[in-house]
Amino acid sequence: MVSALIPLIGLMICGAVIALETKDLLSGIISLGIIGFALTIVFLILQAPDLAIVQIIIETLTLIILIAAVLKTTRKDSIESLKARKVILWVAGLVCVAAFIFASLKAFADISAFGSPVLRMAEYYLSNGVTGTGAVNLVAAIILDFRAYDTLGEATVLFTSVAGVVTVLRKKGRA
Amino acid sequence: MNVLPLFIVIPLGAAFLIPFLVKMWRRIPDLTGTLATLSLTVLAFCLTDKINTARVYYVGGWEPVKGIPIGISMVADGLSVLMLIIINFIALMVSIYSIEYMKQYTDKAKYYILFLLMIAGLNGVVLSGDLFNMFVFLEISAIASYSLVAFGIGAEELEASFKYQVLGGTASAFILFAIAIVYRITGTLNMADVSKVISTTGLNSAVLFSALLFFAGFSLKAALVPFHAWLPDAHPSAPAPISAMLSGVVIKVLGVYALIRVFFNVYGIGTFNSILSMMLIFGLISMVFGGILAVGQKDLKRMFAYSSISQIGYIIFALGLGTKLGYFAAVFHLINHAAFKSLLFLDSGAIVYRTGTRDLEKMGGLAQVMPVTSWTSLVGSLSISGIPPFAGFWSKLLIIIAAVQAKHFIWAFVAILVSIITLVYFMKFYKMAFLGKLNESFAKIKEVPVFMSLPLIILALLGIIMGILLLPALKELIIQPAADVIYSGVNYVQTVLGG
Amino acid sequence: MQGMSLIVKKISQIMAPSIFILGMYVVAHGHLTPGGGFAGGVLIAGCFTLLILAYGSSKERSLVFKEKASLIESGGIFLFLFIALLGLIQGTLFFVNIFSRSNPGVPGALFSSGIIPLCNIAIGVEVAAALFAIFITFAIMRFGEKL
Amino acid sequence: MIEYILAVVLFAIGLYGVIVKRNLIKIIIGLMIMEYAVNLFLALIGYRSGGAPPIVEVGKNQIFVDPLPQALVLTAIVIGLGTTALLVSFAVRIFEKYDTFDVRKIRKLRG
Repeated sequence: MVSALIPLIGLMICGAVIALETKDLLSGIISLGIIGFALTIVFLILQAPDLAIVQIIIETLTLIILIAAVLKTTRKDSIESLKARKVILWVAGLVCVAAFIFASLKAFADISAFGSPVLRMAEYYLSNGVTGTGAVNLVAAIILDFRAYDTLGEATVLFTSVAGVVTVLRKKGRA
Repeated sequence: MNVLPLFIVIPLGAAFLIPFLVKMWRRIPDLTGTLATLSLTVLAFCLTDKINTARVYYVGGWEPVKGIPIGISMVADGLSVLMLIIINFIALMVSIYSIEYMKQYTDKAKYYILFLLMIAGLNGVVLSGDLFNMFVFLEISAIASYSLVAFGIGAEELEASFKYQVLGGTASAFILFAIAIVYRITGTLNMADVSKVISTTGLNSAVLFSALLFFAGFSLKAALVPFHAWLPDAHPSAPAPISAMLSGVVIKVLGVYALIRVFFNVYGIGTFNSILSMMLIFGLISMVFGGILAVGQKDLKRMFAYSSISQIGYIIFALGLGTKLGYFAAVFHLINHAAFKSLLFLDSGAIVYRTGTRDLEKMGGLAQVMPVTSWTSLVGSLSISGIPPFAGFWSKLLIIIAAVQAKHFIWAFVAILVSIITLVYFMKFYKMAFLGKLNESFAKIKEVPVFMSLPLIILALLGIIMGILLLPALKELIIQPAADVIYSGVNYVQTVLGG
Repeated sequence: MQGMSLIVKKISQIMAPSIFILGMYVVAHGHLTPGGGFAGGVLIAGCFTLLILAYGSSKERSLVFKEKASLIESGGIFLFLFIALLGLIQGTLFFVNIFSRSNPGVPGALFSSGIIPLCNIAIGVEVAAALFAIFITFAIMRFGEKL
Repeated sequence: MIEYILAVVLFAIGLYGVIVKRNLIKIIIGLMIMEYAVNLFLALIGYRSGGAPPIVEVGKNQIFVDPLPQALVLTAIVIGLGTTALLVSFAVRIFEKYDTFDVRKIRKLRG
């Protein structure tokens, strides 16, 4: 199963490149969907069914919002003209990206191989999670008991962004 | 009873209740906002008792098992308490000021909801003892401030806020990536525990990579040059009280505080020793660039925004000196800048409220019609540019002395030069806005209403008192404990986890 | 917003209740199976979104929906905060799982693990209302006629 | 190891999009790609070879994958949704004012 990871992530990378480089915004957003849905499968392979469920629904919803926004506005990407400034930007972007990947190559040589995580906090969750909280789903035990404070923050983020969306899309800003 | 959770619960509870209560009486948002920030300020001052010991609060009662923290902890040590006092006091001032000022905008209830959520986020960041929890609260305050910047939904505000969001979102992605790598290396998220594990592994390239990601992320949030592009747009476009919050508090909490916490207390300057020189260089660049760019500005609030970049540069520079005096000066300058930059932004709001323009060239002679605004602006300007006997003078002097002590003579000289530049542009601001001939169209304007002038007067008085009388008391009470936290570095582990 | 064709209406009429019940199931069994307040809440929001898309809604009604959704959202998250405060009220700590200490229940049973199912319900309400509010706000927005 | 590097490549592509692209929707797509990459990375670091999903069957002794990164990803996904919704609402509002998503035609965003 795990051997399917690399092609899947490869697919996600292809999706990312297409999403950024296509000239039609709608195609770009649908290619973004490739990444999101491939990520769902990756989560399933990585034994994270909770994440897969949340990811697939939220991906759908995000795509609905994005597609609705694009259909109501325009599908055309901005026309890129080849100017000196743009070339500089392009080179700068590529240098950034290359430096980033190079740095990570060096960094990841130092951490233990894929598939053997460092368990320090998690050890307690795995051994005592059920007796400590009573929930057999350990992810639920973590997000709503051990780290419930984070979840309060997360729900607040959602509340904040809804308040923000309603604020930004209101009729009139100034009295 | 331990009060730490109340710093989160009060603003959140108030924000969640406003939608229900606003139907009953339209004044409810003003009242809730002010009462909530008032009670938070009182609570923050209560914490100064026993400030030298770190209070640790294990949320949900999940105390460490065999020395390994398993839940989320809230930690209030000297630095956190200092930041709490700044956040909640400035928030109280801003909240009173908003009662009148925000009448220009529609939907005040939403404004107070977002404002309280921002306060909750900032308090959460400062109190958190857990890296991921800090990230979550950082996102709350960031998202609230994105929406608050665009509260007027004019074209300019929307663009500024979009830019802010893109750079802020990038910063958040960097920070989350760094947290993921830290978790991969250490297997824990509690800051003290991370510090403990990292001190045993030492600096390998994975740790270095995560440190660099953290540095990039927090520098974006703190708007250090060259990561400053969003600040000169976002801070001026926001409503004046929010500009005061952003410049006075938000960049300090999300940027400077987080940098201090992660690099001094978690990684430790012993592990990652090039951090000090990086801070020196970035601080110096921000100081000089911010100062030079501020001089040329015609837009009042934009000038203040560049000035914020310059002053944050001073703080980071002083931290980068790596001496005890440097830390003390940095903390002191942080308080001063919070008080005076919010004072100045509130003043700019008062001017805009009455004249309707931010263009300095269209102003002039306002001292005749707006005496309170004029005097408080003078206090703020003189203090920030470092004129004795105001508090700003002492903090800048300390920074320069610290630089000289650390044998950075050239850089101390640069700091003096920038201080002169600061004086130049603040005098330019004062002269263009308040002195000279009064523009005829402004002849009939009056001083701002009492709810707006009250915070101005309080902040200005605070500046005078802080400089002359309170300094020794203030030093013992809050500044020294905060500086000690920075100086003690990775001893944070012992203060939090014990042993 | 206008509705869609008869076929779409009929199908969503059949689908919507089952999506709703699935959402409720996912919320209620969050501590036993994958899912929980977030996933279930999004499903419930999806059910209402489907109905609005299929049947359409006049602007006035959408505004009423928006108001209601915002209120329910605040109620849900306030409930969550209140559950967190129960520990403080009882005299222990913030976010203590008070029921699991006194009455743990059998792990694996529906009524077990203290406040976790309650939190899931509160979050489910909040998330469902929040996402529905986002959707309806976007739906009301039209170009040309300024909001 | 190679999985981690690919996640970083995905992150870098998103970063490239944010830096280079001149269209509001494309910039949003870039940010979202970065979010996906971080979520992917977090999920990858929690995987344990041969581990089962972290749902305990009482009385059975199993090896589980690390549940903590999964909890973090859950939080990160919802935060990502919040930021994306807010960004889209801003982009739509800006389009209403300028009739374009092109950064170069929008005053403040230039440069």
